[in-house]
Formats: sequence, C-alpha cells, structure tokens
Amino acid sequence: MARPNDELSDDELSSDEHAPGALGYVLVWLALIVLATLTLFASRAVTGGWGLVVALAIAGAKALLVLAFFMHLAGGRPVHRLTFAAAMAFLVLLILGILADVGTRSIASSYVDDMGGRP
Amino acid sequence: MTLTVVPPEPASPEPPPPAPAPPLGAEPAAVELDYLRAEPGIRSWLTTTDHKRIALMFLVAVTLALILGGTFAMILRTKLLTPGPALMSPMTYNRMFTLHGVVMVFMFMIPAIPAVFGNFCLPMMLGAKDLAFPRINLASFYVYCTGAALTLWGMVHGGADTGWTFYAPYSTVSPTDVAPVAFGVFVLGVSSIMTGLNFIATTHMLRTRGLRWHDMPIFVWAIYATSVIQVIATPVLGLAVTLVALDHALHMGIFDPALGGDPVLFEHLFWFYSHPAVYIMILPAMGVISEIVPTFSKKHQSSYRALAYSSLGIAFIGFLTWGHHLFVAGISQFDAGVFGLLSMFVAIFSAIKVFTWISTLYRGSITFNTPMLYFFAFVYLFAFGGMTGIAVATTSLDVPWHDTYFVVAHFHFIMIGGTLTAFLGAIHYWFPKMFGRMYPERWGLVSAFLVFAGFNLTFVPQFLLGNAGMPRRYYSYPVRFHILNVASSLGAYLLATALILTLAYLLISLRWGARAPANPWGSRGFEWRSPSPPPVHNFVTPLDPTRGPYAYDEPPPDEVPPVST
Amino acid sequence: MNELLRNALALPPQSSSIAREIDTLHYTVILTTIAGVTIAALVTAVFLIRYRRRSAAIPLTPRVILPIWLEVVVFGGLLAMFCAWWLVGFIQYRKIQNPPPDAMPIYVTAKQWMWKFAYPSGPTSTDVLVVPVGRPVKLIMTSRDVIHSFYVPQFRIKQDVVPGRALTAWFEAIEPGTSEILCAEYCGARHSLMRGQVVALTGDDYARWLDAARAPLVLPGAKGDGHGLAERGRQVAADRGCLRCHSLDGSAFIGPTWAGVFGQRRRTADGGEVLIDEAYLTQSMMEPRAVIAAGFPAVMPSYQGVLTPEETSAILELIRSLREVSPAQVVPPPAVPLEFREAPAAGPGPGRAAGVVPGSVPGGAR
Amino acid sequence: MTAPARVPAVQIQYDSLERQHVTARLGMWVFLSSESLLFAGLLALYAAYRLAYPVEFHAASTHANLVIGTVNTYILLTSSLTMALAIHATRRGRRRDTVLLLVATMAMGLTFDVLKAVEYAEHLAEGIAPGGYYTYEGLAAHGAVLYVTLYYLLTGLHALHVTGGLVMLAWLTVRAHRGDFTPGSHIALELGGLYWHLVDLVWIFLWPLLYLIG
Ligand code: HEA
Ligand code: HEA
Ligand code: HEC
Ligand code: CUA
Ligand SMILES: [Cu+2]
Repeated sequence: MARPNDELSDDELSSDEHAPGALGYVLVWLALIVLATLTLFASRAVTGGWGLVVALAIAGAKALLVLAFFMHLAGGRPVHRLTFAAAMAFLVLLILGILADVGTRSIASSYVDDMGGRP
Repeated sequence: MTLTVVPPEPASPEPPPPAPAPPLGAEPAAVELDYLRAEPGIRSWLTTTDHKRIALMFLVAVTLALILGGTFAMILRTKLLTPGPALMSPMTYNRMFTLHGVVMVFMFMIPAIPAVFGNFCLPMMLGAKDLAFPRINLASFYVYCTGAALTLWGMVHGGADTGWTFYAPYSTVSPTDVAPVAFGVFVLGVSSIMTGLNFIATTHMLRTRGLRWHDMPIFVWAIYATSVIQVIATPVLGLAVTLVALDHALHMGIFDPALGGDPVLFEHLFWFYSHPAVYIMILPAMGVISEIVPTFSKKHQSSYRALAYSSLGIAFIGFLTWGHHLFVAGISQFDAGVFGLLSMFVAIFSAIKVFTWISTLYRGSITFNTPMLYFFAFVYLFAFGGMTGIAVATTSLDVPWHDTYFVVAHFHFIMIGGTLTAFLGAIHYWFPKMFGRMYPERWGLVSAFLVFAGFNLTFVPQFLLGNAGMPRRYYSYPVRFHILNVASSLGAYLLATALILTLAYLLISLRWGARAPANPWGSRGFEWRSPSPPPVHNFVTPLDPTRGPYAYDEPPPDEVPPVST
Repeated sequence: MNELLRNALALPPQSSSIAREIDTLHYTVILTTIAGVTIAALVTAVFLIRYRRRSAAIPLTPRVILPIWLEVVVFGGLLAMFCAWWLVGFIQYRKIQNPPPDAMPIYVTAKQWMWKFAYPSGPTSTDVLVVPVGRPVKLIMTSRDVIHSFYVPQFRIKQDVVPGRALTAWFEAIEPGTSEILCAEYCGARHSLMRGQVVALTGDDYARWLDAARAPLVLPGAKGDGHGLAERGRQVAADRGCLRCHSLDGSAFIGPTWAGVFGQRRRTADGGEVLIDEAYLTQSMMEPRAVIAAGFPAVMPSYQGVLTPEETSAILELIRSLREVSPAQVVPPPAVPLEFREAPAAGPGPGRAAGVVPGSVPGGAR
Repeated sequence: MTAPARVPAVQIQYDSLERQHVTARLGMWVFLSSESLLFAGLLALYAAYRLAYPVEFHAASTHANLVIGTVNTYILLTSSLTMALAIHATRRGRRRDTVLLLVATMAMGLTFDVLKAVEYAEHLAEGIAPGGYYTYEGLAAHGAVLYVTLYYLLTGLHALHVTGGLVMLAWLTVRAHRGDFTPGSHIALELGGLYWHLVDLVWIFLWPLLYLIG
C-alpha cells in the first residue's frame, strides 16, 4: 500500500522525477543494444530448453532496464512499482495456471495415446 | 393503489425546508445549489463531469438493463412452465438465455454498484470534490452506452446463442451472429476498466487531508479491491471474446482442434476473467452491507481490519480459483485438485465478513429500516449461496452438479440474493442523499419481504432440480422435472411483481417523497456530513475525518445536525 | 437414512458403484450448509430483536473487539472443515476420473445432436448404450463437432466430450435397468434433445445381446445416415481420385486399403503405432505427411482445403462402414453400420427413436 | 488523460498542479498494467501451445524473417532512447530538441510499422496466413499453424499499439512545437513516453519468443 497522501513528500510531488540524465539514457540504451545482440548469439549457442530460459532471462534484464530508467520506476513512487509488479504477478499466474493444466495432460492432437487399448 | 408516504422512523421532526432554499444542514454561508439543480438542462447533464450526475446516469442505464434482463428471465420462466416445445422455438430460447446472461452480467451487475454507488459515494467518502479523472468518468459512461448499443444491436440482428460463456468451438461455428455481441462485451469491458482505473487513482491520491487508509469507510476498500480486479482481469476477457469474434468472422482457428488447437484453453482465458468477475459483482455489495450495518445498528464495526483486508484477500485469492469451473471440462486432475483447494481458501474471507457483520449487531442499537431487512436477506441468501459454492467447489460433487440447475441456483442466490439485494439496500440507503427525498418506509419493508419470498420460491426449487439432474440451457426437459419448474416460474412472477412495486414507489417518491434531512439515519458516515442532496462540490465545509465513519462510541461530530430527540 | 435424504433432496436413484459415496459427501456438505446458515440467520434475527433500539435517542454504543483467539478458532475451524471436504472430494474425484484397469472400453462419438457408441467387438448403436451389470465400463469419448457433455444423473458421472481429444469416463452399473443420458454442455439448437439411455443388463442377457448384435447386420437400415453418407463417400473417393491409390476391397495399391482398417492400429514409419480413428483419418487426409504408414511411400498429397468438410465426413463414414470388411473379402455393397431400432417405446426425445434391445426387457423389469 | 490546456489549470478536486500530475502518472501506470494483461492472454496461449508443439513451433519459427525482426528490435530500442531524451530536453527547456527527438521517434516507429507490413506481405504471399487461410506447403499445418496464428495475433496487437503510439506522438509533437510543454509542466509528454516505452517492453519479449526459438 502506498503511504497516505499527506505523507507524500514535496520531493515526490515535484514533477521532476529522479531521472538519469542524458548520458544515463544513452548508457542504458547501449546496454540494451548489447543485450539484444547477446540474445541473438545466445539463441545460436544455447538450444533446447535452456535456450528459452536464457532468452527470457535476457529479455527480463532488458525489460528491467527500460522500466527502471526509461520509465523512471527506479526513482519514482513505490506505488508505481507495486502496481506494475502486481500486473506482472497476475500475468505470470495466468500462464502458470494454464501450464499447470496443459503440462499435466495431453493436448488436442497427442490424444492418440489415450485411445490405447482398443482391440 | 394509494400510496401513503410514511416519514422514516428516525427522521427528524423538523419541517422540510422550503423548496429552492439551501438544503437542510447547509451552513448559512452556502448559497451553492445542490448538484441536481445547479445547472439545469439536458445538455449540462449529458456533458457533466460531476461524479454524482454520472452516477445517476449510470443508475438509469443499469436499471433499464435490469428491466431488460428481467424481461428475458420472465420469458425464460414462462417457457419453462411447459416441459415440451411451447411459446417459441428452441433457438429463440437459446438466444434468450444468452442475452439474459450477457445483459445481467455485463450491463447490469458489473457496473451496478461500482458505477452507481461507487461513483456517487467514493469521492464523498474520501472528502474529495470529484474523482481523479472526471472526463474519463464521463467517457466511461458513453463507452458503456456504446457497448450496450452494440450488444443490443447484435441482439436484434440475430442474437448470439452461445450462453454468456461463449465457449469455443461452438461460439466459432454458431449459426447466429456472435461477433457484435462479443464485441459489445469487449466495449463494456473497456468501460469497466476506465471506472476501475479512476477509483484506484482517486483512492490513492484524493483522500482529504488527514484521512489515512485505515480511516476510510469499508465501502471504499471494497470498491478499491473491485477496481483492482476490473483493471487486471478485464483485458483478458476482452482478448478472449475478441478471439472468438475473429474466429467466428474470419476462421482464425486458434481454438480449433482440426488445426491442433485446444478449446479448453478458451475456457481457461474466459474464467481467468469471469471468476474474478463474480467478485467484481459481490465485493461492492459487501461494501454496501458494511455501511448499512453500522449505520442502522449504531455501532462500530466489530473488526475494521478484517473487513478491509478480507476484501483485498478475496480480490487476490479470487484470481487463483478459476479452474473450479472446469472440473469436468477435461483439465488435468492435478489442476482440478489445486483449483479446488484454493477455492476453499477464498471462502474464508467471505465467512469473515459475514461473521463480522453479525457480531457488529451485538450490543448495538438497531432500527429496522428497509435496508436492514435487505441486510437480513443478504446474510441468509449470500451465506447459503456461498456455501453451495463451496459444495460445487468440492471436486467430486461438482461432477454431477456441473451445468445443472444446481449451479444456476447457486449463482442466482449470490447474484440476486447477494448483489441485487445489496443493490436494493443501497438504493434505499442512499436514496435520501442522492435525491433529497425519503422513500416510503412501509412500502419498502413490504416489498423487501416480497422480494425475499419470491426469490426463495424461484430458486430453492432450482437446487432440487439440479440435484434431480436437470441440465441448464434446456429448452425442453423430461416431464419428471415439471412440478419444480412450475414452482420456480411462479416464484419468478412474485419476484418480478415485488421489483416492479419497488421501482414504482421509488419513482413516485422522487417527486412526492418527504424532504430528506442531511442525515436521516443518524449515520456517522462521511457522505452524510453534507446536505441532501449534496452541493456540486460535495461538501459545504471541508470534510474533517478526525471523527471516523463508525465512531458510534463517541458523540457525533458537530457538522451533523442533531437527529431525533 | 440414505433413502430419506435422497428423496428429500430429490436425488435420482443410485445406480452406479460410486453413487452412494458421492451422495454421502453430498449429504454431509448440504446438511452442514443448511445447519450453519440457519444458525447464522437465527443469530442475526436474535440480535436484531434483542438489540433493537428502545429509546428515541441514539445512545452511544460500546466498541466490541472480538478476541483474536475466537477468530482464529472459528475461521481456522471452518477452513479445516472445507479442506476436509476438499480432501474427501478430491479422492473421490480421482476415483471417478481414473477407470479401473480391467474396465471394458466402449467408444463414444458425440455429434450434434446424438450419441454414437461403438463396442470393441464390433457393433455400434446410436443413443442407446448397452452395458453389463457389475462390470466397470470405460467410455472413450470424442466429439465430431462442438463440446458436448456426457451426463448420467443416476450414475453421478459427467464428462465433457471435447473435439480433438479422447476423454474418458467410467462407471459400473450395480443393477439392471435403464438410466437417462443427458447432454450437459450447450451445443446448439437441439441441445436439450440430445438425450439417450443406458441399458444395464445382467451378464447372461448382455452376452445374448452381444450375440444378436454381432449377427449379420440386417436391421432396417434406411434410417441411419451412415448408409447414404457412405455411398456419398464412395462417390467422392472416385471423383477425387482417392481410388487411384486406395482400394475398398482389401488389396494394397500405392496406399493402404480402406477395408477393415477402421478401429485397427496402424504401424507408422517411425516405428510407432497409431489408432485408426476419425481424427487419424482426417489428419491423414489433411496432412498426410504428419504420420506415414509403415511400408508405404510418403506420396499422398494433402487435401486440406480441397475436400469440403461434408466430403471429408462422407469419406470417414465410408471407411468406417468398411470396418467389418476383412481385407480378404471383396464386398460391394458396404456393410451398413449396425443400428438397433425397434419399437420407439418411451423415446428419450421427440423425433428420435429410443433403442430397445433384442433379447431382453430393458427398464429394470427383473 | 487530464490534458492540461496551454496554461495548465488545476482541476477543482486537486489542491495543486503537482498532485494532479502525480495522480495522472499513477493513472497511467494503472492503465499500463491493464494493457499488459491484454497481452497476457495471448502469451498464455503461446506458452500452452509451445509446450504442446515444441518441434512444430521451432520449425515454424525458422520461417520468420529474423533480419526484419532483429532490425525492428534495434529500431524500437533506439526509439525508446529518443523518446526519453525528448522528455529530458523538455526538462531542460530545449523546445527545438524536443520536437526533433519526437520526430525521430516517430520516424523510427513508422519504419517499424513499414517493415512489419513488408514482413506480413512476404508471409502472406507464401501462404503463411493465420488459421484457416494457411496454405503453405513447406510446413505441415498441424501445430505450426498455431504458431503462425499466434505470430499474427501477437505482432498484430503490438503493431496496433505502435500505430496508436504514432498518432499520440504526432499530437505530442504538435503540442511541443506550440510550446505547451514547460520544464515544470509536461505531463502529457511524460505519459506519452511511458506508453511508448511499454510498446518497446512488449516487443522485447515478443522478439525472442517469436523469432529466436532455439
Ligand atoms: C456474485 C457472483 C458469485 C460469487 C460471489 C460466487 C462465489 C463462489 N462460487 Fe460461484 N458462480 C457464479 C457466481 C458467483 N459465485 C456464477 C455466475 C457461476 C456460473 C457460471 C456459469 O457457468 O454460467 C458460478 C459457478 C461456480 C462454480 C462452477 C460450478 C459448475 O459450473 O460446475 C463453482 C465451483 O467451484 C463456484 C464456486 C464458488 C465459490 C467457492 C464461491 C465462494 O466465493 C463463496 C464464498 C462464500 C461463502 C462460503 C459464504 C460465507 C460462509 C459462511 C457464512 C459460513 C457459513 C457457516 C457455516 C457452514 C458454519 N461457483
Ligand atoms: C445479475 C445477474 C442475474 C440476475 C439478476 C438474474 C435474474 C433472474 N434470472 Fe438469471 N441468469 C444469469 C444472471 C442473472 N439472472 C446468468 C449469468 C445466467 C446464465 C446464462 C447462460 O446460461 O448463459 C442466468 C440464467 C438463468 C436461467 C437458466 C436458463 C437456462 O439455463 O436455460 C433462469 C431460469 O430460470 C434464470 C432466471 C432468472 C430469474 C427468474 C431472474 C429474476 O430474478 C429476474 C427478476 C427481475 C426482473 C423481473 C426485472 C424487474 C426489475 C425492475 C422492475 C427494476 C427494479 C429496479 C429498481 C428498484 C432500481 N436465469
Ligand atoms: C498418389 C497416391 C494417393 C492418392 C491420390 C491418395 N492417397 Fe491416401 N495415401 C497414399 C499413401 C501412399 C498412403 C500411405 C502413406 C501415408 O500414411 O501417408 C496414404 C494414406 C492415406 C490414409 C491413411 C490410411 C491408413 O490406413 O493409414 C488415408 C485416410 C488416405 N490416404 C485418404 C485419402 C483420400 C481421402 C484421398 C482422396 C481424396 C487419397 N488418400 C488420395 C497415397 C494416395
Ligand atoms: Cu450436446 Cu448439448
Ligand atoms: Cu468461480
């Protein structure tokens, strides 16, 4: 929960959020470009299940950079972080809930297995 | 019919103030007109950004939706008087229950309490002059109207027959015109998101100076929790119905088994929204009850924090139980077990609320007005409906019950017995504040009793029908179900009569009701510290929240004119 | 006690082996609900009366804080009770969902708006399912169009039937007699008429029925849509050139014959095995390369978008109708799928005949 | 959003312009949260189908145009930078820079859309179309067509957002040019920036999921 409004500091109310400054932005951008390129190579080098993990990990890192610096979550109000984190939590929940089903049963076409035993 | 307008028991004996004069309770300094009369003319209403006026426009809209959906229900029940074919073709019947479900859920129930009473009361309960984004608020009304118009157009233009659940693959191949109705639901969802967004921002940012989270009325907590669900879950519904509409129109085939797709995934997406959506429908109702109980028992909530946090608990855990609609749909047993168990947890929060209200009565000083009768009906019907929810959440019991009238009875118990009852309670409770008039108490009590009786006669037989094995969405049914169906239909007519009666006396008292004082119930609630009806900017003097909305153990704050001597 | 409660709650007879225990849980849950809710409502009523305002003035009321231990005990207790229900329910659910290994399989195909049953030993029937008493029966179900739901109230079982999947349900009838089958998932205009019957026969009767059913198929065939459709399939196969590679009489050309293959298992080129059923056959037509039959070249073109759904089903019906043809026999005309039709008796729905079974008196007459 | 007029006015319910801006920002974050859940449904479908058809998904993804996908990734990342810098320039009171940077952002967004359209056209010509329209012979339809449909749905929904973002950027550019934004008050620009970054954020995930299936 956010703090009650009356505790909002002047700092938080000022429209100038803690922004990284021009150089900061460029550095973040560089990092993003490097990470993107890294994904490209990683997708060649790491295959199989780990490929997805690596790809998602790098994408997650990039997303954090964008969120933290371009979107000012780092210096912004905690309630912004909370809001977006909650959304992400539910997004993951939706995916997990569905995977918990699909991963433990057969999906459409693989059903031939179930048909076993017919004379 | 002669209508006697009875002044409310605890109403102040002071004579009603002369018509255009500043309403009772206003400081002499206030020459501000009340919000109803401030700017006359249709145009000023249609372009208003005043949350109170928008709330009234929503009230009109959802009442029309209720009447429309109720008309469909009456047609359904009339058909079901006969086991065999009668009155209409099967397809007409199928369209009828679909539209009944869609209209009732998306056009009535979801906006009913938040967009009407939330809109009206939330800023007042926070001591704010308006919502954070008044224009988004107005836009959300027009988006609602657009969505409703689309749905209605789709209805005239063939009407969908898929049930309100739009299950693929039937919805993608149905001979009826599914797309406009699905798209209408999408647009209605956008409106719901806009409302929720506004409430969240308002609650965070516009609490009056000194009003801390833990001083807010419980209703605000409930609306806040509802808004979280609206904002998070609704987009997923929007996506799911869009996919169905796309598939119906263009054969996208994302759920088509012929292409390797899995229709059960649609059901997952649908219920990821629609289970939390049932809490969109019930949480605000619980909020209303949490206001009514302390007001009429003149007692502090037994456990403020339990009520406040259980709303959040329901909102969050409510997201984890959607699979309980799919126990026999072909999900894995593992998934069924997990969702079944989590469904049991969500019930605890509801139970906490019920017990807290009951214990609030303890050692109170209770007056038995119409809202209180609705509260009593609510406790009984919601607890029963909720417990039957637990029953169907018990995995093995849901196997025979799924998609039978038992489920129909379960959700009507909660949605009518719970939400509609609370809606009616709310309208009686806040009627004086909204319109500056009193409703006739005696008529209120009588019709509340009739609603309760008619309701039970309608839906108790449906539990038995479900036990006996009558599936829902059945145009014709085996004769052995006949008697119970007739009972249910008769009950429905009684219920409809009671509701029409309610509407009638409320409409009459809009014009001829006794003038309402600022605080006819002697409530400590914040919204009652302003005149009835409130001025455009809600308060004559800024709200002072130091004396809380439930502080019945302390003398009343000064602003409230003394009530009943 | 059981009977009393069953009647009071309007539950149908308990005709399967699991019905009784499910009902016991049902009674427990519902009686607790009624008791709990009644107590809650009574307490509310008592408070409303006991603490009603007696004076005109509003008195100050005390702030009552519930002791925390009370809340913990009450809500902890409730939660424990709910979890216990869940546990019992889930154990039962596992039982309902997992057929015993020795269960007798019967294949169920749902389509708008009828139920088709195919027995391991060959016969098929529409809307009437004949089963032996005292032997677990496993239904392997799929749908040809939309989702349906196989519901037999007397057995307390229900299972959605999803196109593209084979979902199972099982039951063991405990006494001879008939029970109603209802479709419980909305599936279009005649959803409410998609009903059927389960006829449970004792072991002897069942054996006699099977014999009769396996006997030469000479039943009044004009009704079944299988015949006309299979004929149509023959036409389509000729028109579309299928017969250039496939035979209807058991001889292997370029591709495998269609005679006597339905319901069999096909060895695949990658060493696996698949069951030849509607889904596999459809797949073979639409994406022949997905599964290659062992011993045959991967030459068949895809007919995706070429064959209309109607033509596809005609061919399916043709291949199904050839199931009885042993690859040695040469048989025109094709065998008609068996359908038992006699006096429509108490039909489950207007317009459709209920099956009555040769050699037995259905309806629990014994 | 509560678009401030040329001379920003405090709305009646706020005690200060600052509070109004902070509220608008919170509202935007709530909106963005809601927006990302719109993609959640499709991502969940993607996860389920990829779990069911790993091989088909891999095979189908090799038909995606990796070059365009990658170029578009770099473009969007860079446009996020120019967007951030545009706001930075406003804070420093450099109006001309703001306008130039916004125009650059728009140009990149437009390029993204154009490239996307080229990619679509290429696929459609080959018969790699969604759902029932899929006619491509090089790849068995079963399973793979789900990848293709999801590809269109995900990138299509994203492209819609890019396009919406472009309209919004155009409007912001006009306003920036008019001089509506001052170092102390430029909330509309800020909110627009947040939205644009979200579009970037979504693509950051779509790119590896659709183009780089290992
Ligand atoms: C406002 C709407 C609303 C609400 C609040 C609920 C609340 C609940 N619902 Fe319901 N439900 C619906 C609306 C709602 N439902 C609808 C519309 C459908 C059908 C959809 C369709 O298919 O068309 C449905 C269907 C439905 C199903 C699927 C049935 C089926 O199709 O097979 C299930 C299964 O678990 C379920 C469970 C629950 C549970 C566990 C709760 C819980 O949240 C209930 C918790 C409340 C309580 C438990 C009461 C409080 C407890 C007490 C006061 C204690 C009593 C005292 C003692 C016992 C001592 N619901
Ligand atoms: C909010 C939700 C809501 C409400 C209030 C109702 C209200 C009623 N419902 Fe409905 N119902 C659903 C939601 C709701 N229903 C849903 C979601 C379904 C599932 C659909 C599906 O299968 O897809 C369903 C299905 C459903 C069925 C099953 C159909 C079938 O499966 O074949 C039946 C059958 O009896 C039924 C009956 C009724 C009746 C008699 C009422 C009555 O209570 C109606 C009484 C109301 C009136 C007669 C209107 C009068 C009102 C006024 C005059 C205004 C008063 C206004 C003020 C005081 C401000 N409903
Ligand atoms: C060019 C020759 C050719 C033509 C024409 C052809 N098929 Fe085939 N078909 C084959 C071959 C070879 C196989 C076995 C290899 C395989 O499984 O793909 C086969 C397999 C099948 C199977 C799987 C049967 C089994 O028992 O495994 C079906 C069903 C089928 N074809 C249907 C059709 C239909 C329907 C048509 C016409 C509309 C058709 N075929 C036209 C060559 C052909
Ligand atoms: Cu088949 Cu309903
Ligand atoms: Cu639910």
